[in-house]
Amino acid sequence: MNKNLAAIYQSVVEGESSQTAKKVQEALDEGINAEVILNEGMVSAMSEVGRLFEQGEYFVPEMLISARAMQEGLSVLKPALAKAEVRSTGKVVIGTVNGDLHDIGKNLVGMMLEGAAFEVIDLGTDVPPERFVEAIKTNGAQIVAISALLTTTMNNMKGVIQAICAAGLRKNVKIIVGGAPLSADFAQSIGADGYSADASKAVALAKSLIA
Amino acid sequence: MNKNLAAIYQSVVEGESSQTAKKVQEALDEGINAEVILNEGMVSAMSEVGRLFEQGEYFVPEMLISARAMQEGLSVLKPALAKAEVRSTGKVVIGTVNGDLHDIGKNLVGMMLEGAAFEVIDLGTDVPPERFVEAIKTNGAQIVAISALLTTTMNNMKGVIQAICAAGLRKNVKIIVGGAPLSADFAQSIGADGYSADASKAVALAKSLIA
Amino acid sequence: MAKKYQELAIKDPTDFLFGVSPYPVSLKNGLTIGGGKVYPEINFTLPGMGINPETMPEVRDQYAQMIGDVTKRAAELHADGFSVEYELLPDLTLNPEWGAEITKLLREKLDGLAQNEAIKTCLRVTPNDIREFSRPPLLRHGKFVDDMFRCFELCAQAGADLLAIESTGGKEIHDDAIIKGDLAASVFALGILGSRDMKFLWEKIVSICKRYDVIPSGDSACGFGNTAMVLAEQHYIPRIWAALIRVMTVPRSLVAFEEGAVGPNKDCAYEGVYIKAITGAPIALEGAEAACAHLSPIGNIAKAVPDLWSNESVQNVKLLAASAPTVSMEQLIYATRLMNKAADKGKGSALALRDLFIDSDSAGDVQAYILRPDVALDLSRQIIAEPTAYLRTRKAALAALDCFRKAQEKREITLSRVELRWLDALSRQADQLPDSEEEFIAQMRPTLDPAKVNLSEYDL
Amino acid sequence: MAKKYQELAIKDPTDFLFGVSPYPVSLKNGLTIGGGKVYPEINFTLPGMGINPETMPEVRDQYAQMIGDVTKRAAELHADGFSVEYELLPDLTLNPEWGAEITKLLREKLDGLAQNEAIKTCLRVTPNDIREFSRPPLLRHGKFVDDMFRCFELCAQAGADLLAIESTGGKEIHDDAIIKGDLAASVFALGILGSRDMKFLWEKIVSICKRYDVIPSGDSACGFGNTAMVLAEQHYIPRIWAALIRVMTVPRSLVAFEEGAVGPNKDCAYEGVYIKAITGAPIALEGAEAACAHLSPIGNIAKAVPDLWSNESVQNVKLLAASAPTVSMEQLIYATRLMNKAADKGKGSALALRDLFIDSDSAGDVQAYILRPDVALDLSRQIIAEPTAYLRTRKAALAALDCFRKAQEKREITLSRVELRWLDALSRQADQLPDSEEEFIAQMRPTLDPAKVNLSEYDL
Ligand SMILES: [Zn+2]
Ligand SMILES: [Zn+2]
Ligand SMILES: [Zn+2]
Repeated sequence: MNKNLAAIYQSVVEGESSQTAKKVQEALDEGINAEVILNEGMVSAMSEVGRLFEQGEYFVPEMLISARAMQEGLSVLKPALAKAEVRSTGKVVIGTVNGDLHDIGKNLVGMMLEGAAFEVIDLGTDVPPERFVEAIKTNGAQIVAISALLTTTMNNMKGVIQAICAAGLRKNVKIIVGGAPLSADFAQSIGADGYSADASKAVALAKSLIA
Repeated sequence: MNKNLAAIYQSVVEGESSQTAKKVQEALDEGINAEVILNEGMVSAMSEVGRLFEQGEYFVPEMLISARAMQEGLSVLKPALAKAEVRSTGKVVIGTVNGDLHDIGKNLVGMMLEGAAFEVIDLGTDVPPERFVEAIKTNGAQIVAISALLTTTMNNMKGVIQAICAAGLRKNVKIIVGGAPLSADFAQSIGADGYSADASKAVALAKSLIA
Repeated sequence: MAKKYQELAIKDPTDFLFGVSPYPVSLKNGLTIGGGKVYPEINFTLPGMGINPETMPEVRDQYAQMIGDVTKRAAELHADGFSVEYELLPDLTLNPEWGAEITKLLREKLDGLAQNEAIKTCLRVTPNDIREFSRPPLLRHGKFVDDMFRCFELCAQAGADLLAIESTGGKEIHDDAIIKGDLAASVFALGILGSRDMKFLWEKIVSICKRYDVIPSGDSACGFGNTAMVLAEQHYIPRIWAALIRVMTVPRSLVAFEEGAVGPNKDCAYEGVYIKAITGAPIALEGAEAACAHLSPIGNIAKAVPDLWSNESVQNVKLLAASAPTVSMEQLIYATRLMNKAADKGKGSALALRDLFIDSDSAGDVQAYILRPDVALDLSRQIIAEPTAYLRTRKAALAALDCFRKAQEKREITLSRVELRWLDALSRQADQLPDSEEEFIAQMRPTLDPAKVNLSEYDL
Repeated sequence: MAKKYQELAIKDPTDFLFGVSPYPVSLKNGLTIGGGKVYPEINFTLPGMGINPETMPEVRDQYAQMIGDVTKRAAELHADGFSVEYELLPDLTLNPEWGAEITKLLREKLDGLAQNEAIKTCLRVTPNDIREFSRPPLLRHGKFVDDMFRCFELCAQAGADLLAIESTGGKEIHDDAIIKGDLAASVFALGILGSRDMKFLWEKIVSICKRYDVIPSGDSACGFGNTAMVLAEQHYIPRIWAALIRVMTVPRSLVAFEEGAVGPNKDCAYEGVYIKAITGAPIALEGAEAACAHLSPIGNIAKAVPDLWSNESVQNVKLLAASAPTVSMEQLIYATRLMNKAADKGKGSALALRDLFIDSDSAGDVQAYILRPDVALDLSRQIIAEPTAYLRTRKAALAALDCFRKAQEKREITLSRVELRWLDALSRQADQLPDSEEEFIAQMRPTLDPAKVNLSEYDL
């Protein structure tokens, strides 16, 4: 591998933000293709980070630092990428249903998705159905991820899905759901496309649905 | 209360079969109306037995002995009753669904219903839907009681209900269900009219449905 | 060829303790049951769903998910070993290939766990006694009998470590005996019918086990003793009657061991306490952590002498924390950790904990009282002094009733007025049981409905 | 007016024991918590369903069914007392009349039980902290604040014996701090924001309690410490970080007692072990029997010092035996029976059982280790030697990290290589915490997003 690409890879894995930015600039200056920098330098580094997480070597805090390093690198890369017309893995609208204030599970999923190069639009918590619909429209999202942590709010997910249907957007998006009181059965019963029992499995689920 | 009626009442409560038969005959000979003998002598005695059971003074074995005493009395009373055209509380077809061999819960319900003067047609265990349908037709039952003790057979209850619907008998009967893995929710979801969490509550349920 | 138990394997109550049995059972992987430690035995079952060719993929997924969940949690909590009991649902026994397929699936997952986490496990496979699908039951021939034995064979080949069953010979009579409070019918069902069927059945099971090098573990009088316990819990029958039935199941369940079973006996077989005393084989039991499957008055005292500690069974439903099987696994691990920690500290410490388990429950319910190690030893001694299953069952009844009466006098239990009335009534019934088995059979014969029971299936 | 804790209420580890607390709490009905016995505290919640005017009849039915089920089982198992925690769902707090209506329904059922079965009970009512429905949270004024306090008042009037809350001041910062491994932000959220909000909140709650003659019981740092524990259980954050957060929640939760709370502290507040050491108030805790609500590495050790023993919460779903609340009730009764039986036999016996609970878990996970009574006493002593909430939280961090390091050296715990790397990293962060609270606030201020946190709600 090119020396600069290797350095980018390394700095993302180790979560060195400024180093990543610097090395991306050097690679661009050297004439390396932006898409190559993205994929071989950064996306593959984030895969390695994922592997380290699976192995128990990294925890979420380390993943976050790596993800931030990748963001820094991306901001340098963006202008060059725009020309090369590169797609993100996909756009995801994410939020916790109305009536529910639980944040952290949703944040973890968002973070994991970003790590896998998804573009994530986070609507926060206590999100009414209309706001999901609006965000899908505005952002042209391919995936909607809905979270609920309470037995009394899990049924509100159905309302979100109905609103998406009513807006005629159901065929445009895959809907994934998660949260402690849910089960795969429940997800199916409300018409979701997928269910993930924990945040770390949400990425694989999202990828499989838009593959 | 008439001395003979009191003796009938007493002998049913104490489960003295031959005494009951004897006293019923004496009461008839004395010219007491058959329906009065039935209601004031025996049905009210069985209510007392039910009360003793609720209080923890009687157990099921004692109830069974009293029920048998009542049956003995009834067999003496039957000819006279036939003339008087007395209705039983109701006719119940009861059975355990196909694939399920559990007997005892169903038997208890049957026994409790008989104690409350229902006429019970017991189809046994592992009963296919057709046999429930046939028994409803043949006997003109007002109630069908279906039992299941396994998570793998509880869904067969739905098949029984569908068969009853398909045979055009749904409006003729009330359907009650019971068994360990069931819940009120489940009962509702398969279209039953009622659910009883235990045998001793099945009588009140059955009565309420045909009231 | 059958073994005869004429003296107790455990004689001293202070040698009667959780985790230790005179004749431990060792698996090929080195896991030893009854050798000093109590291991969890987890059991799980499908949520409400049918089993048929269309649903079989989902059935497989369910079992894969359940075994995945429990092995994951066991590894996270550093369990050093555990057993899985796979109790086949009727449909999985009626279709032995399906039953064996699930056995294989479980086996592979457990082998993976052994490899990745160095956790030693045991797989107990318990086919369903489908012989009662014939009514009256055909116990010795016919399609159901053939399929059931084929299921044993296929599951043995598919990787079972232990084979077990909850057999039902005599149950066709006993259900009514329970709800009628009919002691003679209960004795007949257990001491004559059940015991004869056990002899036939276990000879076969043991020979299948020999053929496939699998361990014949034991039987459970669940359909007798636990049916009674659950009915007593619902106030349908007196507790004293349920306790009496429990003791009367001992001779019947002992037959499996006479025919070559070696333990660990089945979790739901509370008569296992007596079986352990008599045979020295390790046993599984269940209590507080099995409340998901049945409520009971013996949640703590059942912890006094088990070698495996079980949750009985739980459906794969979702609770707030995790799947119900995961929750059960965690609870079993904590329960056994406590016992093993006590054992680590020495026998005195283990006995002290055992006595807390005992004293928690034994005075509160006669069904708990008869699980007291000293009581079980005393009654076991009296039972095995008799030569035949019938006479042992009769002795079980007489000795237990006598024991209840003395316990009440010593104020070790408190029977209500109503229970005392039943004690007298049951004693009157017991006193009428004849010495002669033939005489007893002759007495009982006319009371039996041939539509319900087929005596020829019992060589009668 | 606020109380200052400067020395430990419990000084000797051998006085630190389940069921006994220096300052027991007695209810009007005579039930005493912390007076020698551990009582079950059962908690239950709705199955998956919404709460709105149309579903309220069903909500009522559900609660009636759940309280009916658990009281029935408690009576059948001869419980001599128990507590019910009714934790209001957000919708039941947002509509205080609904919340109070359910309180009344529970009260009436418990009063009936007292009358018919002579079982003494306690009703703990825990409104939801709905103030975070504003984002950033409005903690001191506005509709949500008003409704929440009205809910406390209405529930007090409707028959609560105890009032409690799991308050969330500072959580808007702390969630991120957990997943970023940001020690300073965690200290800021707990030692500055959380503690200030606790002071405001508990002054109000205590005054409501005085007005209605109800007991102000305590708060739980559930949203902080248990969020971390659950994330550690899922391998998202290091266990050592979760353990550290737990110790750092102590000064924050102590504020409730400084303001007049008297216990029993909330079940899910594992910092309660420290609260009991410091204040002498009785506490509720939860462990193995709460696996239905959350898995944990502390299922046995949590039984070392509780005065109430809880299942945390379970939905009203059906298990094979009975409803899940019934199953929980049975399990709690057996768990507490064991502890009380040990206590009956004398303090030596109780301490021996306590030590089995401790030794079961304490070496296996650092989160368990910090619940060791001796460890909790040592750390508590160091924490309260400091004068302010901030300095106490800083000390909690420093002392806990030091404690982890020594425990590793003494081989009382075994930290993995990765955990040790984190131990070093967290120590580096802790060492940079300034002495001066003002300086610390000044440092933190620029890092805060005003869209997330409103510092004026904390008088900052
Ligand atoms: Zn069983
Ligand atoms: Zn909590
Ligand atoms: Zn709680």
